[in-house]
Amino acid sequence: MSPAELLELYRQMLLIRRFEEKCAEMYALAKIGGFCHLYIGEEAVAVGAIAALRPDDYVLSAYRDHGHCLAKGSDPKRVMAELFGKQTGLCKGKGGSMHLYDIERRFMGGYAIVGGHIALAAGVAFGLTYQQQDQVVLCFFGEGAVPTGVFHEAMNIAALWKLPVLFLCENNRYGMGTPVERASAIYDIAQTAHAYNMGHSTIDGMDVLAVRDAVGRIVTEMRLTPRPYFLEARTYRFMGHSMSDPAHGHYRTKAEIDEHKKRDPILLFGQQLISRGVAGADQLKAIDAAMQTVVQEAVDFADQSPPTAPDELLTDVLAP
Amino acid sequence: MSPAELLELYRQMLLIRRFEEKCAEMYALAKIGGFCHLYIGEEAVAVGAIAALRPDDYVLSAYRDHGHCLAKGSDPKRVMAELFGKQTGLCKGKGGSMHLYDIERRFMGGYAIVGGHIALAAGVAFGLTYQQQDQVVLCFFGEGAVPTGVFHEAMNIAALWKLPVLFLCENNRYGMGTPVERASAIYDIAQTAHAYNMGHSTIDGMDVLAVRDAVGRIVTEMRLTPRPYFLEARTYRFMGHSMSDPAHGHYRTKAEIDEHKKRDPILLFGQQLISRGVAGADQLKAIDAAMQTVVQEAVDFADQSPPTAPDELLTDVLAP
Amino acid sequence: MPELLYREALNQALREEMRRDPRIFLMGEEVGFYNGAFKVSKGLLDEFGVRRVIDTPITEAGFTGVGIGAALVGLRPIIEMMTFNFAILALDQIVNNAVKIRYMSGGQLAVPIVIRGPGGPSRQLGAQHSQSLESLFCHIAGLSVVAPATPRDAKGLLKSAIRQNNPIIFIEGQELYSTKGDVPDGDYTIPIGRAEIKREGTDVTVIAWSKMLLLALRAAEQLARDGISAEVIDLRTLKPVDYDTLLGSVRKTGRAVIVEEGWEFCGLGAQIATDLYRRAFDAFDAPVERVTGYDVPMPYARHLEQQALPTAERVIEAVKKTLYR
Amino acid sequence: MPELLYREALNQALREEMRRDPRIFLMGEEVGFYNGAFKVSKGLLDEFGVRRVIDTPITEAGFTGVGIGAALVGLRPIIEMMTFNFAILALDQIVNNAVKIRYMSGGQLAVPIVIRGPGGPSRQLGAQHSQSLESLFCHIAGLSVVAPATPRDAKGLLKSAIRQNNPIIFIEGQELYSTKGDVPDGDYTIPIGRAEIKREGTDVTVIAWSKMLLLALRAAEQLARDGISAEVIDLRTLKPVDYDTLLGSVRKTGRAVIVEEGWEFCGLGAQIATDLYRRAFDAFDAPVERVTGYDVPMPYARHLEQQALPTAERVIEAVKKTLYR
Ligand SMILES: Cc1ncc(C[n+]2csc(CCOP(=O)(O)OP(=O)(O)O)c2C)c(N)n1
Ligand SMILES: Cc1ncc(C[n+]2csc(CCOP(=O)(O)OP(=O)(O)O)c2C)c(N)n1
Ligand SMILES: [Mg+2]
Ligand SMILES: [Mg+2]
Repeated sequence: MSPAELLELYRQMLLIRRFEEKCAEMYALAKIGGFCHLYIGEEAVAVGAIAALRPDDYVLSAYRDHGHCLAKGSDPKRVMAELFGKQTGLCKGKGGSMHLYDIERRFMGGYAIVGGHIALAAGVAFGLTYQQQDQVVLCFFGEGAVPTGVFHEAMNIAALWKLPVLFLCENNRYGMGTPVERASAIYDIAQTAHAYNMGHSTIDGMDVLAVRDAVGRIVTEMRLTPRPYFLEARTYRFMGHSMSDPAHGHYRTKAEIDEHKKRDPILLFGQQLISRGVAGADQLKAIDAAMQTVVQEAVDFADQSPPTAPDELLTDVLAP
Repeated sequence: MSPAELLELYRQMLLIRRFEEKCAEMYALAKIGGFCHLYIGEEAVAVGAIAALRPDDYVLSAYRDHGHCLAKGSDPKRVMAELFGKQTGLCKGKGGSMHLYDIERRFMGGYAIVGGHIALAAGVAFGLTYQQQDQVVLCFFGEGAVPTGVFHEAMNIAALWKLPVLFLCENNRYGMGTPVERASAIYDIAQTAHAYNMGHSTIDGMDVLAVRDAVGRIVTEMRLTPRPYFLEARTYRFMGHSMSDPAHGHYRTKAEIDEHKKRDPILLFGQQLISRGVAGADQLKAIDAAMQTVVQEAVDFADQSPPTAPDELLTDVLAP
Repeated sequence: MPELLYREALNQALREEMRRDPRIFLMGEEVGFYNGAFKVSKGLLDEFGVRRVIDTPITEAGFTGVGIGAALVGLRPIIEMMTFNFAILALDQIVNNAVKIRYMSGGQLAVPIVIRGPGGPSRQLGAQHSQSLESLFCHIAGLSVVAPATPRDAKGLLKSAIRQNNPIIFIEGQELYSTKGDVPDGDYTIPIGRAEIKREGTDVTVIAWSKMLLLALRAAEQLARDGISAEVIDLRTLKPVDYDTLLGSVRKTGRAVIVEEGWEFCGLGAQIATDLYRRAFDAFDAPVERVTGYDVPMPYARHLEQQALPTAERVIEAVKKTLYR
Repeated sequence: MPELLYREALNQALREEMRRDPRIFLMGEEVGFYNGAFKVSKGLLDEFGVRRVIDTPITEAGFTGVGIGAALVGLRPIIEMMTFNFAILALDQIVNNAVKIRYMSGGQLAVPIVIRGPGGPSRQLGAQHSQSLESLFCHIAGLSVVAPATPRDAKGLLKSAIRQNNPIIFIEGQELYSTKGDVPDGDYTIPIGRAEIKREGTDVTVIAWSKMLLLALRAAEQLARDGISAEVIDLRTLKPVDYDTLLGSVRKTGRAVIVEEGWEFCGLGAQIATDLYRRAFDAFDAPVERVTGYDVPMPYARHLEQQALPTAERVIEAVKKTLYR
């Protein structure tokens, strides 16, 4: 990868980080409402994985979707406007935080029923194969989705029909307050692929390059020989499950979080960039400053945008 | 096993065989209606497995349930009366062929939504554990149920909570007209247990002793150390999927069936009994004759029983 | 006009539409090699191949989701439920994905998907395989629901369903597959959202759909012998309801009986009755009567089952009640 | 009488019942260590331990099936749906197992199971997490459905639900958890199947449940200022409906408005309206009016969401319409 490419990964991770820190602020000010799930701590997964795709490849996510949407290239202004419930939002304010869509960018949505979108991802892959196109589909979901029935139905179908979909499990160790050990009979989640004779591996989800490399290899192979793959990325969320859930308390300690924060993917990658001589500390700071500006502009844009027109309540129910 | 025990297995297999041959006749006479799925060819699985249980252990089945119900010890008269839709039927004629229940015998039902009862079986096992009882649960289902989501949800729960349930997959190679190769990404169905760190094995489902031995070992172990197990029994159905499906045609050839009929479980076991000197051919014939009588008595009983009382339409909806 | 079986009419619609538009595919259990559990898709695998006629594992949620996903990238899936009983397993995909994606995405996407298959009670199939679930689907905002009763309507409505651009539930009468009727040759459509007067009359309006249409017509026949002239309307599209046609009839007759095979409580008949009252309160000379299945699981025994379901006698009784006879 | 939050009242009911009967257990996502996504089960794990307060993987069909299976061997499960949106995933288990096993087995088995959790739209949760699904459950033969609006009713009805011997859907108002009200100390029950007049009046009957009761009471308050006396009835049990109470009121007022938060088409209000007409046709001086949510997926933006849902203004308007004002 060229220095520019590496710095682009750094930029994207920081964009997501600063964007979401701002989301938390805006949520406190009640400019954002509903459920809002921050991706902070997990940025390396979305950024690394999506960087390995072509722009015309497809991505689907669950409800913790800001990061995936931004990594796919959506305009932060329109994402923020969506969270503010504005006419200029990606979905005209009708989707909200859990349901971002940006079809031009081939970001096919965030979904809030755990596991439900995984079948859709297999379907998009089916549709691509049907039309003899060579794009692939990248489907993000949490380890909490692995016990759901629909995940397994989709895995079997994808394997049986050799659909080009990469099932990317963001194993952040918790589904809400439940650690994976209390939700899943297997700790090594990737093992689930055995039941479908599907290729699988586990990677460090805090290392953006590791993610990018793994996904790059998998996707290259998948484009040549369409078939699904199951990738488990070990990651960690630094914040609570959603805005209403404290980062620590009942189900995990502050010490545990602090331990993981030592492996903050942005911190790690910044150190790497510096030690490899790709960039100096100043340059990274400048990127940070630039991202803060981008985010502030997004907020200003969202603030100044008109609320969704009232008659939009009844539009977009049925296609003409 | 004592000679008497061996002959009892033979007797049960023949009972089921003759009972179901009679069902086919009665179906043709429209005395039995609805969907009716015969178990002919698969008798060794139900008989061998249930013989390894204690009478107070629990059994659940899908819709191809006559064999399991009879093997659990239900009165053939009341089973036939159920199929005739009579007041004296196991379920007063309200259940029918696909929904036999005999609670006294701990036969907890036949179910017609593929996969759905597998969660119930885990639940029965949960209930037993909760009440610190040492019974186990035996759950029969076809290989067609393995792709269903609810099967996987139940597998994970059972493994995670160490529930004493034996998942017994009757792999007869076909789900209706679909061979397992076109329904499942894995051919060796037992492999599915890998996804749940669950003990598993595959046995010859045409060999009643092999089934009995395997289930005996599994259940003994399970009673000591409660945890689920996945057993795949390779078997074959000699008849069509249901009465409306021809035995062969579109999806399999007569030659294929004939090949499998050479391993008819009753034939095989009869030969074994003779060669081991457990019984002579005459003795086996006498058992057959006795079973034909039992079945005829069942038909007579069902015939002579009163139809379910009309006011039963509205009873048994709600428990008092 | 050739006489066709209901299942043949549906088969023609599928075949003609698949010839017309290569984006259409058919997916479900046993639709291909087996030619369909009820033979509706007979011959389609031969003509269109495994790419477009796709047998699935038993995974209603999974393959419905796959259909929806395929629709998101421009295909036009037809998803067969072997019977609608199993659609409950796919309900989350239908409710939360198929009908909401367009709205959630602010109109960026559309989901032109037909979910079809046999519905309604069927002879002695027992509690889990014999029930009418149309009212569940009718409740879901954004979903259209169609249930043709005749071969002609079956073909024409299925074509319309396939050509429109939104999720639609298409319920075929499981017990109607072997019924016969005239079916125009070649291409024609019947519009979604339009009821049809299947028998004209002046004294009472009988509203029915799917298999219950045949029952209603039988009842009307008998009523005629008693000098009662029943107008029988086939709803055909259950949602949206064609209130123009219903109101036109009710304003004439002043009386209505709604016949449905499903459970009474929160059944579609209640919605229709309420809407009729709201729009034509003064037109009614008697309360609307409903004839429905009993609110019990379906029993297996034939005679109990017959008791559980609407009969021509019960329809006649209800009609007479509206006429105070 | 102590004032309690709605969630605290439910918590008391659970705690007291679990103390009373060791066969009762609580199972669902996050009910244990997390103390419940909405804290309804707070402290129960501490008191009853992991044997009786059981956290599950995300497997609504699976753990509902497990609950039903446990009921078959004599336990009394309480299954928590984190929200009722997810109950759609368990619908097959509810429809085809929970409510049918007793019937299919000819009365050999019973399934005393409570399926409970928050329901109804909730602030800006968007299309997949914000909807009223009670009418779907109401349609299922053999299912009872309860939806208390006040802390007192919540406690008393949950106890009754737990003590009865059949599958029951118990829908808590997601937006009611933090509302307050008087709750009697200790053990008491409110019978299933009994509505309650929450405000007496003479001009019009307003029927509501769950959060809509609060709206109806607010509307009644305002109407009183215009000299209109509205009787407000809290349905409490949605199925079976307490028609005695409703008819008593309607015979007095001659007018009825039904307020429901869910989608209009095939909503419970339609069934109630039809039944009221059928049983008291001549009592009505005007058509029954319904105020419902709009038939659209729920939008995220706050102002759109407010438009989508019933408001006091719309209730007032409907009331005035029945009074021809
Ligand atoms: C089917 C379903 N059940 C329950 C929920 C409630 N819920 C929302 S997120 C969540 C935890 C999911 O955890 P995981 O998949 O690991 O994703 P993460 O939040 O860790 O990113 C739960 C239980 C839901 N949205 N859908
Ligand atoms: C959820 C569901 N989908 C579809 C069906 C229709 N169906 C009934 S039996 C069957 C095949 C099941 O095959 P398998 O599990 O292998 O059992 P077998 O009939 O071979 O004993 C199908 C598809 C059903 N009953 N339930
Ligand atoms: Mg997680
Ligand atoms: Mg099979």
